[in-house]
Amino acid sequence: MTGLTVFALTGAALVGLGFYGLLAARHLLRRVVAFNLIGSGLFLFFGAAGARGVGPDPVPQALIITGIVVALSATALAVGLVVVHARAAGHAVLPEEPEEPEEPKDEGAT
Amino acid sequence: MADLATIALTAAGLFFFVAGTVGLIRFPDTFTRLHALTKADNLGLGFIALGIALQAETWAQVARLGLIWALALLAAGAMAQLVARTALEREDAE
Amino acid sequence: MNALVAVLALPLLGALAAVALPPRAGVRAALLATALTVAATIWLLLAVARRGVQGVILGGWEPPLGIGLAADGLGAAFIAMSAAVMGGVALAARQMMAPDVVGARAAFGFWPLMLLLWAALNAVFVSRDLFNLYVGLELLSLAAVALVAIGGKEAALAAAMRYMIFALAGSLLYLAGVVLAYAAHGTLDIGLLAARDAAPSDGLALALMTAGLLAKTAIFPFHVWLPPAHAGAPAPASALLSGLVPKASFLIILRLWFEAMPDRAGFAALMLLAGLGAGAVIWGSLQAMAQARLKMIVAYSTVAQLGYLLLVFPIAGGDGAAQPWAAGAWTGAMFQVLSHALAKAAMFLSAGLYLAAVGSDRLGDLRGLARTMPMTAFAFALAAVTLMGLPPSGGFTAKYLMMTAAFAAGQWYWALVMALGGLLAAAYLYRPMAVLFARESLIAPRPVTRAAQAVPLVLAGASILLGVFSAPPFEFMQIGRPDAAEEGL
Amino acid sequence: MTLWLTFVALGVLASLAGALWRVWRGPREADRMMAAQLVGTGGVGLLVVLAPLQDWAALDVALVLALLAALAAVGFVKARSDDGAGDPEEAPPTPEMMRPRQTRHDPRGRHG
Amino acid sequence: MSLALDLALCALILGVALATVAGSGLFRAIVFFIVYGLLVAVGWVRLGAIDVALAEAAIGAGLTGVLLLAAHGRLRRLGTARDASHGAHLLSALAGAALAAALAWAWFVLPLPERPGPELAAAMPRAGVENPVTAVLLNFRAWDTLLESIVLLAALIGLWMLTRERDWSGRLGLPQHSRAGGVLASFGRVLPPVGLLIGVWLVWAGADRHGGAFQGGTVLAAVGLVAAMAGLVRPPRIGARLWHVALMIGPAVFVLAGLAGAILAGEFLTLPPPIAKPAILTIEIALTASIAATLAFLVLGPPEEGRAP
Repeated sequence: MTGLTVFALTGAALVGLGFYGLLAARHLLRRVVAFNLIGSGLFLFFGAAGARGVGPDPVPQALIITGIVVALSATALAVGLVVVHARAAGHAVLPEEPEEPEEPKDEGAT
Repeated sequence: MADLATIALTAAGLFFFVAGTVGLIRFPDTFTRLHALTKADNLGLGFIALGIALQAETWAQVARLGLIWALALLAAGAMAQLVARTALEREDAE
Repeated sequence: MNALVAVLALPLLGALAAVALPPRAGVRAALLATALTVAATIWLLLAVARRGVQGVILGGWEPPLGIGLAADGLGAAFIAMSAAVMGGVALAARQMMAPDVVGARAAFGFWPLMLLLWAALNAVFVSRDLFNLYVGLELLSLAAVALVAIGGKEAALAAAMRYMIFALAGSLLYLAGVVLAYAAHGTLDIGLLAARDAAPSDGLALALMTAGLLAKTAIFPFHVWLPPAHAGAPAPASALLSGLVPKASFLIILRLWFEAMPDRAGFAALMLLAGLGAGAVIWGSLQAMAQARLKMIVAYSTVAQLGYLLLVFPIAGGDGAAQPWAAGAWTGAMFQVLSHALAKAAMFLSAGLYLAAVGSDRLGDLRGLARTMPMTAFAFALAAVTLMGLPPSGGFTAKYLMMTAAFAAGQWYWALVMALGGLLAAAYLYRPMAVLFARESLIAPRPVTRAAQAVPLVLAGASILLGVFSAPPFEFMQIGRPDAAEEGL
Repeated sequence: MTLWLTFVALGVLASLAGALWRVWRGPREADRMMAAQLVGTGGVGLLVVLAPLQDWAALDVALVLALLAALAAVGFVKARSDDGAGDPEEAPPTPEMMRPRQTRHDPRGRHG
Repeated sequence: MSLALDLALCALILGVALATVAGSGLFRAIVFFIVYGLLVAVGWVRLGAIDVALAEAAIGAGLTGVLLLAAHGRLRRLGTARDASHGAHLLSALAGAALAAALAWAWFVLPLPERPGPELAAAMPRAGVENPVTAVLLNFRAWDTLLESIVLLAALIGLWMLTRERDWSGRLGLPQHSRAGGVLASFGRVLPPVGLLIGVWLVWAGADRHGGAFQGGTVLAAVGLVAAMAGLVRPPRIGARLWHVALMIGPAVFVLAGLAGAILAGEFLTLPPPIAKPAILTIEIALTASIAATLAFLVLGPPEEGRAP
C-alpha cells in the first residue's frame, strides 16, 4: 500500500459518500455540500492517478484547478437558487414530485 | 545544533497545540475555551514556525514564516473578540 | 482565420459586449453578434461542404498535449441548427424580452445568457476533447439554469433548482468517466482514445459518462426535471432549452459510443439505451396527453421526441456499425435532432405569442385563436406535422430512415415503438389543434404584430423543408463520418 | 530530523482530531466556529512542518490558509448578526444579553 | 512513517466528510465542510500538487465556506435553516457504496498509460513560462481556461437573475455595516494591504513557481470581501459600467489575444514563443482582475434589502 493508493481510495470513498448525500439529503444546502464532496473526491482520485509513474503529470493538476473553479461557479449559483427558492416557497426542500409551474399570468402584458 | 533547537522548539509548539486542544475539550463553557484556545494555538504555531525557521534555506522562507505567524495572530485575536461577542449576544445551542 | 473559430468567438464577444455596454447598446451588440454568427455559420457550412472536415489545433499544440476541434458534417449541421433557432429566437426576443415587457432584470440577463448558451453549444458540437466537453457542458448547464430562473416565479425557481441538481449530478458522473479515461489512457482526445488499446476500466468509464449525459439529456427515467423547467421559462428561453440544449449532451453520447469507444459497446448496453428511449417515447407522450397547458404539452413532447434518438444505438451501434443499414439509421436520428429543434422552437415561440395575446396558455383559453392569429396557428400546425412524422416533413424523413433500418436490422420492435410514438404524438397534439381551430373564441386577444408571428412560421416551415429537400443534408452529414453512407437517399 | 518532523506532524494531526470533537459536540455555533478556527491554525502549523519535509512551497499554501481562515470567521460573525450584515460590537448590550447565564465566565470580565 | 502520515490525514478527511454528510444540523455540516476543505488542501501538498493546494485552500477552505455560511444565515432569517431528515436511505447508500466500490476497483486495474510526457518536455521551452501547470492552463489547454473564465461570468449573470425586481437597482449583497473603530473595522483595514500583496505575488509567481491567476484572483476577491464586510468599501450596483468592464476584461483580452494569434501565427489561441511570456502575463493580469471581481460578487450575492419588510 502506497500513499497514492491511500489518497485514491479516500477519493473513491468521498465520491460514494457525497453521492449518498446528494441522493439522500433533502435540505437543498446539504445537497450543494454533497455535490462539493463528490467533486473534491473525484479530484483526489485524479490527482493520485496523475502522480503515478515518473514525476507528477501537470495535466491532471491543471484540469483539477479548472474543475475546482467550475465547481465553485456552480456552487455559487446553486446556493443563490436555494436562498431565493426558500424565500419564495417558505422551505428549502424540493417536493418529491415536480409541481406544474403556475400559470404565467400576463407574461406579455404591456 | 540548529537541529537540536528545532526539535526543542517544535516539541514546545506541539505541546501548546495539544494543550490548546485539551482545553478546548475539557473546559466547561464557550468563553474559557476561547481563552485557552487562542493563547495556546498562537504560541504553538509560533514555536513551530520558529523551529522550522532554523531549517530554512533562504531568508525569503524565514520572512514567509514570520508573515504566517503574524497573520495567524491577527486573525485569531480579532476573531476571538468577534466570535465571543456573537456568542454573548445569543444562545444558539442547536 | 477560420470559420470554425468565428462561430466560437463571435457569440462569446457578443456576450461580453452585452455585459459591458449600457442596456440599449448591449441589446444592439447582441443582435449584431447574432447576425454575424449566423453569417459565420453559413461560411462554415460552405467550407465543410467544399473542403470537408474543418479542423483547428488550438494554439498549434497537437493532442494529446493540446485540444483539437473539428467540424465534421454532423457538427456543422448541429451548428447550423443552433444558428437557425438562435436567429429566430433573437428576432422574437426583441419584443418578448423587451424591458417594458419583462422588466429590466430579465431584459438585461437574457441576451448575454443566450449568447453564452450559443457559444457553449457550438463549443460542444466541435470539441474533440473529453475534458473540454465537460467545461463546455458546464457553461451550457449554468446558462440554461439561469434562463429557467429568469422567469422569477416560485415554480420557475423550483424548476431551476431541480434542473440544477440533475445537471450537477450529471456533470459529476460524466467527469468521473473522463477522469478514468485519462487515468487509463493518458489522453482526452476522442480520436486518440479510439486508437489506444482497451483498458479494463473503460466499461466503467463509458457507463459513468453515459449515465451523466443521459441525466443531462433528460432521458427517461431522468426526465422529471425537464417539463417544469422548459414550461416555466419565458417562451424564447424555452425554445432554446427544448430545441437545442439536450442535443449537446446527446451528441457527446453519440461521439462516445460511435467514435471514442465503439468496440466497448456491448449489445446488451445498446439495447438498454434503446429500451430507455422507448420508455421515454411512450411515457412522455402519455404525460403530454394528460396536460392542460400548452407549454406543458410541448415540454412533455420533448421528453418523448428525445426518446427516438436512443433507438438508433442497437440499430447502428456496436457490430451494427459496419452493416449497410447503419448509415440510414444514424442519419435518420440526426434528421430527428434537426427537425425536432426547428419544430420545437416554433411551438414554444407560438405558445409565447398566445401567452402574449391572451395572457394564458391553458387550452380552454386558447379557443378559436386560429381565426385572429392564423399565421401562428399555421406555424403550430406545421410543427405538429413534423413531430407526428407525417410526410413531407423532416420528422417523416427521420422516422422513415430509422424504421426501414430497424426492419433491415431485424429489430422490428423499435419500428413499432416509432409508429406508436407517431400515433401518440397525433393524439396529444390533436387537443391543442382542435382548440386553436375551434369556431368560437372566448377572449378577445391583444394584437400581435405580423413580424412576430412570422418567426415561428419560418422555423416550422424550415422543419418541413428539411423533409422536402432531404438529399443535400443527408449527404452533408456523411462528411467526416467513419462509416459514411455509400449512396445518397 | 525527518522522523522527528513526521512525528510532530502526526502530533498536530492528533490535536486536530481533538478539535474536531469540539466541532461535533458544539453545543453552540460559536463553539463549533472557534474549534474550526483552531483546526485552521493547526492546518497552518501542519503545512509549516511539512515544508522542510516535502517542499518549501507548502509555506505559500500555509500563507493563503492563514489569510483566508479569517474570512470564514468574518462570514460567520456577519451571518450571525440580526440583519446578516452587521457587527456584533455595534449593538449596545441589551438586557437579554446582560442576563446571567449558568456556567458563563467572560474572560475579559466585561460585556462589551 | 510517511505512510502513517498519509493514513492519518486521509482518516481525518474521511471522518470529517462523514460528519458533514451524516451529522444532524445544517450549521454543523457547514463548519465540517470548511474544515474538510482545509484538510484536503493539506492532502494536495502531500500529493506534491502545490498549485492545486493553493486553489483548494483559497476556494475550498475559503470562499465556499463564506458562501455557505452566508446562505445559512439568510436561510435562518427566512426560517428555513432547519435541517430536513434524510430520505430514501437504503437505496442512496447502496448507490453511493456501489459508486465508491467501482472507483476503488478501477484504481487497482488502471494501467499506467503513456502520458503526454515527451510532448510536454518538447513543448515547455516554447511555452513562455517555467511552471508546467501554468503552461498547461494558459497555453496548451488555453481553450479550457478561457471557457472556465466564461463559466464564472455565466454563474454571476445567473445569480443576478435571482434578484427581486424591486431590489434590482440596489447595491450587491446586503448593506454591510460595522462599528466605526471596532475590531471588525480595524481588521478590515489591516488585512487588505497584506492580502493584496499576497494575491499579486501569487499571480506573478505563478508563471515560474506556484500560483496563477485563479489562486491570486481568489485571494484578491477574499480581500475585497473582507473590506466590504467590514463596511469599509461599498459594493457597486448592477449597472456600474466600470465594474461590468472589470467582469469581462479577462475573457475579452483572452479571446482577442487568441484571435490575434490566429491572424499572426495561424491558429486560434497561438502564442508565438518570443512573445509568449508577456502575452501570458497580460492575459493573466486581465484574468485576475475579472476573476477577483466575479468571485467577490458571487459571494456577495444579488442585491438585497437589509431587513425584509
